[in-house]
Amino acid sequence: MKLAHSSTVPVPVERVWTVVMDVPRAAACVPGVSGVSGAGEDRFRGDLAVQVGPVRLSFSGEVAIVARDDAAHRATLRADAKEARLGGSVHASVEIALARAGEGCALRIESDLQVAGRIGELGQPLIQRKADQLLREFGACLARTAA
Amino acid sequence: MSYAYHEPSELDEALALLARHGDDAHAVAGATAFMLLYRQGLLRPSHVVGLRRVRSLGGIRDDGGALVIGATATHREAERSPLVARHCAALARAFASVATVRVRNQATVGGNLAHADPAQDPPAMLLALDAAVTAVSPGGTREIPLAELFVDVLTTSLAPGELITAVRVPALAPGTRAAYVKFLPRTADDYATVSVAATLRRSEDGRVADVRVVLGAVGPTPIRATSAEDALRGAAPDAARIAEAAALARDAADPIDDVRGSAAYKREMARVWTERALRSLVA
Amino acid sequence: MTDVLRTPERRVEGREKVTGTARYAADAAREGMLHAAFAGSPYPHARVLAVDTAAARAVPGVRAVLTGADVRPARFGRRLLDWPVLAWDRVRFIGDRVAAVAADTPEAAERAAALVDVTYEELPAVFDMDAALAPGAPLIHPDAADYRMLGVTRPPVPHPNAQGHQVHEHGDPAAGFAAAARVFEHELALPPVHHAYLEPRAALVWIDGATVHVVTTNKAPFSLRAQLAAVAGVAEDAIVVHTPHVGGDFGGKGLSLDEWPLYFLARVTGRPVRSVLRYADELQISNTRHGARIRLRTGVDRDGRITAHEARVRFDGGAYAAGKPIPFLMPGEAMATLAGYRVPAARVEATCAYTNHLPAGHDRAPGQPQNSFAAESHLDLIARELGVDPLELRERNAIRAGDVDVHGDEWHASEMPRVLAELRRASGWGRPLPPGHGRGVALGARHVGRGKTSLELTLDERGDVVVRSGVTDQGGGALTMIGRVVARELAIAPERVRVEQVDTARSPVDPGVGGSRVTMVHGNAALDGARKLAAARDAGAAPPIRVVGSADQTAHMFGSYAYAVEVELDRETGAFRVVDATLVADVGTVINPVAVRGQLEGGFAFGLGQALMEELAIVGGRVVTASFGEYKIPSIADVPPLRLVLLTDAPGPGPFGAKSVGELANPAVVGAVANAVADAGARVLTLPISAEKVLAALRGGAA
Amino acid sequence: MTERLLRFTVNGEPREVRVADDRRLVDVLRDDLRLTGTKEGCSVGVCGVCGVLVDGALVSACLYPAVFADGASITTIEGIARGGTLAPLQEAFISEGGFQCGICTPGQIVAAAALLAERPRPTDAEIDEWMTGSLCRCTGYAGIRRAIRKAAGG
Repeated sequence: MKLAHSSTVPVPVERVWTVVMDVPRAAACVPGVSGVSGAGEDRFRGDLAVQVGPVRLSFSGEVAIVARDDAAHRATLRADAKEARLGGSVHASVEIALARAGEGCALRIESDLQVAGRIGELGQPLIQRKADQLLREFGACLARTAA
Repeated sequence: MSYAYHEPSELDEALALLARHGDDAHAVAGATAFMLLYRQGLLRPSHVVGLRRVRSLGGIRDDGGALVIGATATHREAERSPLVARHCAALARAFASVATVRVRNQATVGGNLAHADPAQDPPAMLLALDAAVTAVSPGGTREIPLAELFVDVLTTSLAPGELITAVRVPALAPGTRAAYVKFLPRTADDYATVSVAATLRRSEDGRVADVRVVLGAVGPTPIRATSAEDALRGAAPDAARIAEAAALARDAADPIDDVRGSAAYKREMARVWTERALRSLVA
Repeated sequence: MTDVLRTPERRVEGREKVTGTARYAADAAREGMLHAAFAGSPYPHARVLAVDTAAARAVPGVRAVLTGADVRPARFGRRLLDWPVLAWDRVRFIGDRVAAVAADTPEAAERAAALVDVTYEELPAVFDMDAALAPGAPLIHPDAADYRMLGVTRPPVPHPNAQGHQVHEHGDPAAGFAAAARVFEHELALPPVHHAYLEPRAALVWIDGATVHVVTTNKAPFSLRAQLAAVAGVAEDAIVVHTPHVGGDFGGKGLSLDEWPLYFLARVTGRPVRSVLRYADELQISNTRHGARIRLRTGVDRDGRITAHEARVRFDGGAYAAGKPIPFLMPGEAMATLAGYRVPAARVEATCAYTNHLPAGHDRAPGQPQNSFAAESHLDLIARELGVDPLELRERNAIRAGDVDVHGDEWHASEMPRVLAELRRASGWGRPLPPGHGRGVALGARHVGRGKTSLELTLDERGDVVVRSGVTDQGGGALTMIGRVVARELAIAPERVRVEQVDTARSPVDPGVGGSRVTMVHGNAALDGARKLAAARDAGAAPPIRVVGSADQTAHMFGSYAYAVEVELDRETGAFRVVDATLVADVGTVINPVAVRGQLEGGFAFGLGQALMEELAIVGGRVVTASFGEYKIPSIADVPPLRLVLLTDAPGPGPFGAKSVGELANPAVVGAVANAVADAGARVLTLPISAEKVLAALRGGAA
Repeated sequence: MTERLLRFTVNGEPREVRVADDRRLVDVLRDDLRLTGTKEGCSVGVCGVCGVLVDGALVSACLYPAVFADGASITTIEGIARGGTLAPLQEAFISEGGFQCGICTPGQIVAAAALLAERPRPTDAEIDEWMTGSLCRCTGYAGIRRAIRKAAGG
């Protein structure tokens, strides 16, 4: 499923870009993320805990920066994580684009998310709502962190 | 990997079990939603506390004009209860609209509310009727209005270890009419694409004295369309005013795209079905 | 005695089925039986780099964990063996299996399967049929040249991502288009749908000495036996396939999925191994009806008579062609783009593409609902453009004796004009409709079944008969039909004929159920056997008399039918209901009247589901309708009564003049409903005809 | 693993079975008691092929915790016929074409039996409403409607 989030931050583009490209710091903006550490050049390992009502899922996996253009302030991230207990997994391609917006910065995040295995059978509406919520909170937090 | 099943006959015992096992425990009544999530592997409690033998949680009664439905009353009991029908025929219809007779024989009124699935029928209707649940925990008893119970998809404001014991539907002011409509464009046994629960009371001059409009299946929780209500309150509910209110209900909806329709279509259907529900109340 | 055929049949398996004693594959169990579970790919297209099974093996109760490396190079399929039993180098759709577990309990097997750790390298995936067939598209089967094909040589294909490709031309299409007064062109599309039988696939495999036993939901046991022999490298006579009752098939259960890994698991564990597919997997990995995109171009003369026809058909074959039994690796009626009409000149090109979707296979009248939806919508659009009544346009173009059809074949007889005349009468065509209502028509033609089989008949001292057949009964009433044919021929009561369905070791080779074949082929074999018994009896042979009845039905003949459907449309929501439906069907002599009616009523509901709500929604390769909560099929409250008119006086090639009905009634429903909705104001060019699409069309948008 | 001894009656016969606490009624019936007349289809409570009666109430055995059945009286398809004689409903399913493949038939008949117990003369609308949860892919439901009407004396 495709998700998108846009927001404007009253912070210069470069400063937001620094935060975004500092993956452990940026990842801390996703609610439920913990233990992010480097796993090679532009690769990071970490855990994600997601709760939907009584359902608690814990993923562990990797995030990699697969493309970055520091001049244009655009990057593509790839996240793959497994929920070992259930045999499910999530796979996301995340495109982040920053642009100057007056004194501030326009932030746009587009994500293409796949949820595989048992979790994905739960009901796409539920997953979509949760993913959308995570993305929104991520965007808001990035803005706060950069400011 | 199985869990230990407990079936206390007293409420205190149930609360104590839940308190003792904390996150490892899950309370069930009819257990329909639990079984689905458990079989899917999404819930893995070590202890399951069954509430069906707790006598104080069952039954349907009149409490000085208010309708009190015990948490473990099944949907089937509620849909067939003369008390429920007398209190509000639309409420009985909402209970009768849930899934199929097999599910209604098993699933309970309290369990349904605790499950907090926004696509279900009773939450929207009960919210329109200004109902509240009675919740009990070792710390005591409190009333939670439905507007505050539903927080997000499958998420309520119940504290860990807190249980719904009953839902209380206040007496309807004389002259109040209620409607529940459910849009099922695919099959008769589908979840609603959108549902609308509404109540309306007119004063002697024909103006709207009170109105509540709740949208189901088009948001993370049932959504109270307060702007639509405001547009009607105090007004003469003619066709134009109802259309205006319905258009505001469209804007209140917060649906997502899925196999039941695009978000835009569901918003538009929220408008159409709100208009239909309101028209039926002033006809 | 009175003619057997004049009294309604009593199903031979009726008592079992209404008392719960009828046995199905999932009911089979054996001492020491293990349970299987599988690990599938989370990616639509990826290389398998490594598979780590250590954690899975450590789960208590696990007896075996197999991966692609253990089964390589075993691939399965009904014709083309292109689907790896377990993927060893590459996965091609989400759910493609990479590991199989056998454990003491289903729960342990499931838990272990979840712990199989696979390292993948994702590859570019292709989901669109045209994109898959474009130059430079990612190749889904780079090693296709090495694949085996059962029985025949694989026909050439124009692109490595093509499963099958066919071109037909007859007459002079260019001249026909030049002579046309008007030429119309439309494109229509359909998503994949599922058979939605209510019995998920199940299988139990055990190896007893040198003999492999399989209890299965497969509806063609001898075909499964041949495939398993090829996959496992075992002689056919060392395999016994047992087929209990099959709980719905609709073509889907011609392809086996679990039997292959179960065979390998049974071999390594030495134990019986069973699996029952979770319904979520039915909807995510089993062979669906092909999604399709169909472009039709037709020229008509001033009176609306077809002068030339051109069609380009694309089918989404998914990741494997394994589910297709015909050598061209296409849905059976891929080329029938104007079935039931006179088509003096045509060029039809159809291609079935490999994509990274779940594999498509055969589903009740394969290819026909797709082509019928396109053709019947197309003709309706033409009728409206020309200002001709849609039924009238069909009457002008309906195929008659001596005419050539879309395949270029001449029909020596045709009931189509009579079917349409009867439809006009029985449906009250032309009667004024209430506001908001619309009426639609669609016709269809389906060949009767062909093929050959044998069965064994024994006449005992009391004059009773026992028939043994290898045919499965997936609900069509095969065994009852066989018994009634024998009873009628011998002029005895049907209760005196016992029909036994036996395993592959005890029956002559049988083609199984499918292709609307059973009444034609098995019925004629039963008739042949009954005649032989009668001849032997009359010649004074002493009972028990044992004969083999055989049939080789080669006659090429069609059954014709047409629907008129009335809908009531809610113009504010786009929702609509079918409020009236008439089906006129040319069925020949009726042998099982209860079953014939049931097949037609069931076919109507089956088509109605496809028209109204069924869609395997796939997003990025993932099926998002993975349960009956999301993938909806009609319930009793969604199916209106059907007015049924049977034409029984035009004999077919079956026993006593019977024709086929199993796949007769479902294909044309989609077009009839689409046309009725269009008549009410909303032309929808893609299935399903959802309320949302109808509303968009009512408001003048694209649908 | 927590287990317990369940005691209940199935089709009038007292039964005892030791089960894990998380076992479903459908598994107990099919695997432990080998009453395979009750089928499993969708496993999510939608299709109705696992329909059984617990103390007279129709439920989906695939969603029903076996522990709930302790002390209950269960009726499955195997208990619909009495003393080897088919119930009128069963006869009607045969004569009216209420089934083809038969996989949904146990659930259909049990559901219809529950309907007729509650409403001996159901209207067509009542039949449709009650039977909406019992899916059939073969018959198009016409034969099922005819069978229920006939069994109800209609």
